[in-house]
Amino acid sequence: MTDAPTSDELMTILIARELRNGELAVTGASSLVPVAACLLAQQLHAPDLTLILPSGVVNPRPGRLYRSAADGRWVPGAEAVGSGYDLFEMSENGRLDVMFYGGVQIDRHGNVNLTATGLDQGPLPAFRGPGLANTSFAVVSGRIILFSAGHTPRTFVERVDYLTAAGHLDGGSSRADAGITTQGPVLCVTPLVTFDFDEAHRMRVRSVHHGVSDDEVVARTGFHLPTEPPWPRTPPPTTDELATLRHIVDGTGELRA
Amino acid sequence: MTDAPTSDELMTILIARELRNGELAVTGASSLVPVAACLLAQQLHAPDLTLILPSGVVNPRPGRLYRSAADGRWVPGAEAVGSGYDLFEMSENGRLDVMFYGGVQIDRHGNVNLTATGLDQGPLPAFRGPGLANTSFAVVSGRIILFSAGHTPRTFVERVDYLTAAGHLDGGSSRADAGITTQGPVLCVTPLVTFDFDEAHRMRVRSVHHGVSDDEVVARTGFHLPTEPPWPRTPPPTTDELATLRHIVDGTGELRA
Amino acid sequence: MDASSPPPAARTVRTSKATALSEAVALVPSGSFVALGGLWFHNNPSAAVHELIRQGVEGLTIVAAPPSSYAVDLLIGAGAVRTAYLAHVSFDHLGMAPNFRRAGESGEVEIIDGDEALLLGGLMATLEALPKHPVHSLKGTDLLRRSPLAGSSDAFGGADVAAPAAMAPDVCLLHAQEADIYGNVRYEGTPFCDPLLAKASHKVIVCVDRLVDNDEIRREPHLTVIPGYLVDAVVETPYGAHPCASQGHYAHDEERLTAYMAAGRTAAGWRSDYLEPYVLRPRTPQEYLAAVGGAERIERLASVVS
Amino acid sequence: MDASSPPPAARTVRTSKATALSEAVALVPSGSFVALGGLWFHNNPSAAVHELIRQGVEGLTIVAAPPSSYAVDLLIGAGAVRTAYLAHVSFDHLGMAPNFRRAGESGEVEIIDGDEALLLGGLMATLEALPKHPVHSLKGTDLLRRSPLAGSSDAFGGADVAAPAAMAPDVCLLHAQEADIYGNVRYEGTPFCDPLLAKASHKVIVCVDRLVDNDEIRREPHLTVIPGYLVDAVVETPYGAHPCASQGHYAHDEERLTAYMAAGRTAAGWRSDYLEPYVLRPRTPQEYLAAVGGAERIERLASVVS
Repeated sequence: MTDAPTSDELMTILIARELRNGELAVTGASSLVPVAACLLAQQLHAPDLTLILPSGVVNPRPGRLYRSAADGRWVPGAEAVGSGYDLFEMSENGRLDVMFYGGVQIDRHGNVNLTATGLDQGPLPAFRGPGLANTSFAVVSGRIILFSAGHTPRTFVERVDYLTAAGHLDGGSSRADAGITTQGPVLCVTPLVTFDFDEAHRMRVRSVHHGVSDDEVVARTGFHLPTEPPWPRTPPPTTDELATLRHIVDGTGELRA
Repeated sequence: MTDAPTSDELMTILIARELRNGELAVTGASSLVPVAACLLAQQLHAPDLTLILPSGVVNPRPGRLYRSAADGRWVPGAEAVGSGYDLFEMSENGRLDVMFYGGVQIDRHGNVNLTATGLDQGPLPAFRGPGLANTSFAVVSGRIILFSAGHTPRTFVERVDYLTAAGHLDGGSSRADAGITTQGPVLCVTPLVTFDFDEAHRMRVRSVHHGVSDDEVVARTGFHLPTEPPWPRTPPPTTDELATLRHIVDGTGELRA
Repeated sequence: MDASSPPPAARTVRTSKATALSEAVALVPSGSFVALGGLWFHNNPSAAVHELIRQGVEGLTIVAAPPSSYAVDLLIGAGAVRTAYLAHVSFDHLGMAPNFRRAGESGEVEIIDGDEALLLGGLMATLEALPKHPVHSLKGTDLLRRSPLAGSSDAFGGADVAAPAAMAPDVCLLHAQEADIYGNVRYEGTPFCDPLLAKASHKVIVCVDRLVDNDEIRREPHLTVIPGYLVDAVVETPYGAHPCASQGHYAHDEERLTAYMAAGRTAAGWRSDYLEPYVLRPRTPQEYLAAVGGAERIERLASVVS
Repeated sequence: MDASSPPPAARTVRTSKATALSEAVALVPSGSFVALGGLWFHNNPSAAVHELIRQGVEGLTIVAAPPSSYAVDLLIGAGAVRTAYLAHVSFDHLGMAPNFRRAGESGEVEIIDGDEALLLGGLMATLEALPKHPVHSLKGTDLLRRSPLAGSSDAFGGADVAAPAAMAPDVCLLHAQEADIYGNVRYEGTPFCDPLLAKASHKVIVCVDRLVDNDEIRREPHLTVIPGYLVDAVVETPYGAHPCASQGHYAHDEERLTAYMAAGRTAAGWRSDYLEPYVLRPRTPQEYLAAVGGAERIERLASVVS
């Protein structure tokens, strides 16, 4: 028996399963998990997936992971290095199929806040977040996969204090009504569950991970979940998925640290 | 005694004299003469002049001239190769100090036509010219140096049939009145003369080259010249200028072909 | 599972974009809007254009890099072009483009004059998903007054600011020196506007003198000018730019280009002395190569052409 | 003259832009609008920022690459910044930027939130000589509603199209790996937005780990990312990005960055445990280097830092 997957390994594998062959995927800050997921998907079922790092590096193949998605060591052995103008046009033209976002807050409609909390109490925030470099990608990318290493009522909130990246806004047709033609968030992976969205664009539990109780999910989610437990169980990582991840993608065990 | 300068050599040397140290100069199509002039000026008095070829190649140093300013052989040994977006921004932002234009027609106010003639007689032109890739550079570049290998009444006309590149428009303050803040044409070099512009922005003879009579200039110019002969003589190439051109810039004698 | 078991191999094979010339060109049906790369007679997608003409494609709308040449003139001469967005067409120091000039004087082709800023502005509008892109630099010119490309101009800073509408060609045809089978493309000369044309187009076909291994591309990632995700088909066409130049591989063929222009003095002469023997009669790039004197002759060009 | 006489030598010597750090930084008086290159903790102009702080520069307006980090946080912590146009400031996987966070919560610094598209749009407006540049991609976000950068939005396609005003910094501070004395700059990692920042700024100062010969630059013209005509001063600063990374030369110093963030838990702690010992006390980059453990330790980083 090998070691059980860590939370990061599990999330990596679950995100990898959602990526399709031929897609163009871009990652942002603090993105070890989605970067690893793209590299894993390339090994498993999506060899034609293109990964662009937030630094503009295309299809890196370093033989290991680096924790900063902007690390210069992703460059040697990559296929191309994009320019600042490439970056601008990608922020506008909708060429991207998949974008990944984490958040200080993620709300029940998949909106993301990385800017500030507590702005309702005055001009100064209670908490100042780092901000989001690529807000626009949430509007123009084909679809969004959300992820969060934390799953608490403070992270998963009813409504974000500041709407940094557009999810489904107020739910229903409000995203389309705002003139946004892309799909928006389709999935959110946490250490506890995989969320997806119902037809009213409300975040709902798609499956609960091994070792997590339905009650724990309810207790640690800060908004009302639209469906009732019991929820399906997440199909666990296969030995093949885990072996590929550990041997080919993450030889130095960054996802196990 | 060495051979007398050819017409192309003479024009090259005369243009080189007008270039200042530290300037950023860009050339267009069919630009053997201005390219050679920039390279010569770098050798003589303007080592800090930057030459950008129309292909985006920066500061080539091929050890000889190539007749096409876009020739790929200007690339090896150059200092940089610009991108398409570089090109666009340079067409807009006024970074360029000097631009060079030849023309199918050049008029008494230094306007250039490379598009078509005879458009007053109907929708189709009597003569269709090649067009001008970088029209906008005439508006945004610091100043313009005109050159023409031909000096005939058909080239030097009262008014261009199509205003492809903006010179001094209708003369006087009309260029500034059109919202153009750059200097416009300051000089025009031909095999017969060097023209400059008077305070009303009319093209006038600054000097007549060796072996050319004042009468010939009048006869071969299609517009009224604002000053009367006798005109000053063009200071001939110095032995140093000619030797530098032939030995360092144009070792294969392209300007003598 | 046993963590010490050998690593599994990749499950699926990455898809090659290497395509035969005739198949690639089938992506360009009659009536398409085609972008042509290169500049003057450097990096022209000549082999692809020869094949297009052989396949009888017609009714094209074209746009080319601001200074264009052989590929544009050839398509116009062959009667394949209905509308052309162009800034400059010539053979640079060798002279005028004969078919372009004739078509402009006869009105057979709708020539829409732009300039660098208008053409690139229209392409950039597509890249930036804007209906049009502001361009302020045409003040005082007849282009601003006469070119349909200048567009409605009041939108962004006044009546003397142009606003070319977004231009999105159906297919882009490029010639470059090297690519891998996944479409990662490198240039030895200047890429010029090829990346912009590629990004603005729905499909991209790149002809290269030489396919290289993906590992070779990965050894110098900074040299990749067009990344594979932009490319739909890669065609290995040795000498595929001829009679134009492909930097590092062969110079332009001044003798053939001069002969082209001489033949072009009349439309009939150009058809009988150029189009027939060099484009229509050879059925493949190999036969074209033989018709112009063979690879050995072309290889010598870099040293003999001034 | 005799045509066979030896060729004359060049008359004048080309001007070197190699400059001492203290002189280069004198181009940045208090109150300047400064652009800071790099991304996260890669290619930060750390040595230049250390020197700015030592010289007591203050009242700066700053803009940085969309994801910024050390250089921005350091300037803010030192009290040198009045206004900041920023998209994202963090230490990436290491965590939050302590001084930026504190300044945002206290209001000491005017932080104007943008995002990549707004910041780059503003820079591109300058490059294209436009009063503002249309950006359509912020629909539905609070940035469009709240950011002063989003600008008046009716000019180009409706109320949900932003139009950031042209942004033209006085001076741009960059760190790259190599340059020649004429300012031709090369990157081994990703240049990211450095070229855009440079082109939009009135003056450009580039710190490099290593000066190389002009002949070396000319051997690989395709690798030149910033051509010399854009650059005003080149400063050779070995390890000049430290504690940030300079690809091919040294990795980021995770130990020092972690210590920075630990010290940053309080403003007073950060001043006594970081600003004093590592920025204010060392009088030169050499003394800074000694304070952080010397070149030998930094050289080892590429292999030991995960």
